[in-house]
Amino acid sequence: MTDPFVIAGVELPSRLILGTGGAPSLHVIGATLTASGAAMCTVAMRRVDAATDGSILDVIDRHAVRILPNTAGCRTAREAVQTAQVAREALETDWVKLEVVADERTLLPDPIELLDAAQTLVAQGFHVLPYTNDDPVLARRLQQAGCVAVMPLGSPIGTGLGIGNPHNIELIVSEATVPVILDAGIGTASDAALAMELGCDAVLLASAVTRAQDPVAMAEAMALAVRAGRLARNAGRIPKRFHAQASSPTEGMALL
Amino acid sequence: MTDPFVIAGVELPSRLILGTGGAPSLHVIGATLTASGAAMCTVAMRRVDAATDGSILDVIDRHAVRILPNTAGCRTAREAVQTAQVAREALETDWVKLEVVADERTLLPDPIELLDAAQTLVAQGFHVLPYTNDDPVLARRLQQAGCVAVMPLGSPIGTGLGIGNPHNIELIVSEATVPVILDAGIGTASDAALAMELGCDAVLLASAVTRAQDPVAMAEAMALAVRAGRLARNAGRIPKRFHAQASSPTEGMALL
Amino acid sequence: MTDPFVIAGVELPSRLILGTGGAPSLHVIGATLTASGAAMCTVAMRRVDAATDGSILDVIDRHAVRILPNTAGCRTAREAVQTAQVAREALETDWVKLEVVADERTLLPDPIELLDAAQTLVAQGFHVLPYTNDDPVLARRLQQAGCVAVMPLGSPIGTGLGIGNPHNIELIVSEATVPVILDAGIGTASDAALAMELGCDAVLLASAVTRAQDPVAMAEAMALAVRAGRLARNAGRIPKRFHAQASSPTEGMALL
Amino acid sequence: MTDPFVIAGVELPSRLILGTGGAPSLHVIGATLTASGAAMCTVAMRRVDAATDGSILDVIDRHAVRILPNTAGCRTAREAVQTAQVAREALETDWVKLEVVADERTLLPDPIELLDAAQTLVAQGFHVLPYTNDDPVLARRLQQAGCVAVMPLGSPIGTGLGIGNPHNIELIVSEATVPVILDAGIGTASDAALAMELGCDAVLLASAVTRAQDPVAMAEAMALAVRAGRLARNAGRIPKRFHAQASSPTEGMALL
Amino acid sequence: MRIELNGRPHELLEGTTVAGMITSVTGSAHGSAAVVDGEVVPRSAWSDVALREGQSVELITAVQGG
Amino acid sequence: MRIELNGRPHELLEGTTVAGMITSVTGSAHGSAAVVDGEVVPRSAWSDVALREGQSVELITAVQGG
Amino acid sequence: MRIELNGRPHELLEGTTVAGMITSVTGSAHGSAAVVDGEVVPRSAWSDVALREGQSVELITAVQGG
Amino acid sequence: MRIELNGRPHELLEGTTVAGMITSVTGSAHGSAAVVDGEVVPRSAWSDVALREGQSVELITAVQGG
Repeated sequence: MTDPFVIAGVELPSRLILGTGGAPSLHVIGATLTASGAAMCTVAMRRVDAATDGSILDVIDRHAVRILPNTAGCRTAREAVQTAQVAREALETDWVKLEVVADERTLLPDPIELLDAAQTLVAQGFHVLPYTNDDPVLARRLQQAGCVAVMPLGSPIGTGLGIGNPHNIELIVSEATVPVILDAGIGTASDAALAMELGCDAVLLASAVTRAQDPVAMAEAMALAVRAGRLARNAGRIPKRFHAQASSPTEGMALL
Repeated sequence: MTDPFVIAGVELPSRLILGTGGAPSLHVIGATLTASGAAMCTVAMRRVDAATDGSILDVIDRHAVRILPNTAGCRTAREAVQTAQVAREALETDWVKLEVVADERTLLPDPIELLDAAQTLVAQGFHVLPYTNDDPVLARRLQQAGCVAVMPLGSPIGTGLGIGNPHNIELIVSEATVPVILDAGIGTASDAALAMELGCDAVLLASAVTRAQDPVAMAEAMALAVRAGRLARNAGRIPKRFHAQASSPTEGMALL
Repeated sequence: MTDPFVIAGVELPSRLILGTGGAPSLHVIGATLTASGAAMCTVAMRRVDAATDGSILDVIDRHAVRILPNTAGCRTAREAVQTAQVAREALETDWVKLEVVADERTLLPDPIELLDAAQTLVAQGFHVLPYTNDDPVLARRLQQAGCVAVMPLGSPIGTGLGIGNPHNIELIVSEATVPVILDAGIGTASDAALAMELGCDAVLLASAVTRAQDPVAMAEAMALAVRAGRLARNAGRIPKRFHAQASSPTEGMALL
Repeated sequence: MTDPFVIAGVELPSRLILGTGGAPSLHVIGATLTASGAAMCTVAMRRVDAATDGSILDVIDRHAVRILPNTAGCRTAREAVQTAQVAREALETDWVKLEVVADERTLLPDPIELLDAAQTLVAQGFHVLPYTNDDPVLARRLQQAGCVAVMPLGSPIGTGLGIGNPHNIELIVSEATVPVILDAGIGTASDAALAMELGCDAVLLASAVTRAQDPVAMAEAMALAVRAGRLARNAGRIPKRFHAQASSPTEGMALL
Repeated sequence: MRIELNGRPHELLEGTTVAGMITSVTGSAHGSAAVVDGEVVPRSAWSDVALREGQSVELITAVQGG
Repeated sequence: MRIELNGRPHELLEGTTVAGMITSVTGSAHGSAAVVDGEVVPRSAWSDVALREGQSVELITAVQGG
Repeated sequence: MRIELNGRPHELLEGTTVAGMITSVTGSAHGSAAVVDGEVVPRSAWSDVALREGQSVELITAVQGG
Repeated sequence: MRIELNGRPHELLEGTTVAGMITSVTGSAHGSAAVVDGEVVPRSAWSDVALREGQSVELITAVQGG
């Protein structure tokens, strides 16, 4: 069965997108990219620092993974728009993971600033992938604004709390006209599988891999989990039943 | 990393065990065995029926999968012991999945009869893998009786309700001296991954695959999920946090 | 212990607020108001209909319950503002439950229109109690706009799904500067108790009572549950533990 | 509506049973008995200790609460039977809360010893209320043995984890022929309400009250929660729905 | 004089005020309010505002809801 | 000679052993086993045990299950 | 006469009955009971059963618990 | 000529273009971009825009994140 994953007309080779933040070294990032077979990875935009050894860009180039700059750290639409513009010039891509967060403690998106930034960036020709909360209405508004995907959170960034509200994710999926990418909150493989089973098209995660005790093993786990969840979604799971149903035949019992 | 799965001194090539009940045809069983790479599969013992076309045994032989007869349908220790003896003579194996259920509606194990049968069969030289409830005390008793694995349920057979009480599974795992195999209740891939993340050594499932709309795709999903969950368990997941933790650096922000 | 519940300087005699929609008759509403001891009840604003027998207003008057008009049915800030203005003239109260929903299927609030309407109404001197989603950022924004309470949902209106995301409710409570009222989604008494245990100051519910098989009994159940949850919150519950802790002494055992 | 709670032909005035272990003083026990209006309270049987000031028995006498001795601390059927016999002579009651636990770490009941002890005690004329796990089959066996109630756990004693497996409690309730009393694991009021909503006839709890920061307030909370849950169960809750259902009328909207 | 009241034609005497219209339709000065040609009329102005031929009036009250 | 096989009458030649019966019914010595009058017959004894008139035999094999 | 009471030596007058021992130790005939050499003594027999030198007695009462 | 680069004083030759500055600081024309006095300079204009004394420049690149 072919089951291509396409964003904005571009087919991506995997339904797993890796964030690169939190990893202990560039070497580990490279190894997790290999182990995960990730389609794309995110980077943040920061001041050039002469003291830094090596560049994440070299690692990404070597692994032939698509780059997705984010606007992490931005609190207003204005900052986020300008960060996206800088990223476009620096990295020569008009794809952007749009983040506009409201505070340090929750890192939750500010719905008003986020929608405003999305509208502005779409008008400037960007392909916008917004990191949003799990509100189906905001997800719809972002799609109406022309975003090429919506990326609702499972739970706040870095918490590892998994998918706090599966019902909302199902509502978003049920009416989505662009890919839905579960972004943030994934803690372990079963969370990623569940995201796919709820109907998400892909999963984006960073801390779950980069901060695991063994990031490379967890990267492989996530790759398998995303595939497992996607296959299970498409395979049509059995319904939940209150009472049991035998899996061995009830006829043909011997008289013992 | 080598991570062998061993029961009673026998290394099995996969941590997934398939039940074969509920499949629409022998052909589908064969295809799910291939897709899942299962280590072992269960069969029930029933009267020879001349009207039957083909045999599950031929399918199992062709796939070189280890066979695990069960005592499904038995309500008493006596019936279960005799069924195990018949299976040993018929299939030339002394491994048995011991099932002694209490009623049709729940198919839950009867703890008294189960322990009694386990003790008898161990004394007769069987390698006993009991299907048990999720009671840590009964699991301990079964281990003390000499069972070579314990197979607690996630939820009742065929319900697809997943793992109803993860706390009990964790308690069983925390003190187990033999492999713990999650048996019954799995509905979808994330359930199987979760079982492994809780520390189970393997997963046994039937209906989730055989009764899925696309059994072969679901078989593959389960194989991936079990591997994902095992890797994630060993990789050391991130702790759960109440508040967020940034995955992008907070230093080096440009003044925009 | 005194534990007054105050909104906008007004002390209310109960932490339960009833919606009156969905009840089979005005008589039942009266009986549920009595049984629940509700502090306040909501009404919707609709065209005068000469064919209607009796008025909800008479019932509310008789029970000496504070009235809280809502803007149910409004889809835009403009409609909601005008509905609030009409309600103020009709009912001579400047309190309003502000609802601006995005669609019929989910009845979820539209965050953009909601915040816009709240800002306008606060500027016009209203005491605004907005029905909002469970996004902590939007709740904060509404407080900054001058709302006298925030009313996050547990789950969508009328679903009875309870509190879908307790983590979000806890985040909202943890930084709230005005009362937090859990509004929508309550299905049964334990949901209401849980809302209070999470730190909400009150609960607003309609369908759970008005559409129960026995609305009056459920009204009493909810009143008790809200009190139970509030007391439990203040009483300081025991922490959750992974292992058991005996409640009978381990010393002084007889030798039997 | 009358809704009497009857065990073994004795009508009890409340559906809440308190354990007295873990309380900081006899004075607090007295106050929690008053605040909870408990029908009955449990005591453990231990060696007479001359150094002890005051007696739990005086407190219980003063509050005119029925006494229920337990067999806490017993590990075998033999010990439990003898403890029950001692309690009968000491307290002049043939009611006994039968506990036979398997280990200190989980305090979970040993199913084999428990059933054995129950059978023996019933034969000796006791009214046996067994503390059991949440296995529907063991609950059935205990009823068949003649127990006058079954008391499944929500989760292990003192953990405050609430009801780990509501499905099992529902299965037990659905076929019970004697009262079902949720015993152990309750942490807060909503847990107690949920137990009643699942169909339990009563709740037994100790640590949740005695070890709360304010035991007396928690005792009152539990009393309210048990009543709330019972009323809600009988009132017939609304069904859970995936989509929203408006509680305000959709007709009669003004044109604004 | 004819106005549109809640979407239907409605006859009024010339010079009827908002106060008069509300009382005549609902029997009370309490519990309802009017929107005339899209403007909410403040209660304090009800006696001063006369309705005019052809105006569109929404007369609104509280019903069960919420 | 008539026995009861899996609950139904079944004709056998006098002196038929368990091994013979199994092979004749299933076509193979593998994959099935017999319980004769409530006793499981060990595979090692199949060729030695002759069936007798009126015995009740359960002939059991593996089927999909579990 | 010396018995062992709850694991410790305890002096009693010759001929002390279970009833006497319980009353003397606890001050009451209510709320406690005794196990003598592993046997629970029924309340109805307390006045008839005399304790003997060297017996092991568990004297048990209700405490907070459960 | 002195500009402010990422918040610190930085010396440049007169007439240095954005392209020149980026290459001299980072060693590459790829992977970074500049904001000059609050305006993002398009890559296509880098060679045309000369920096001037006192300008404030943010030089930005990709780092691990997100």
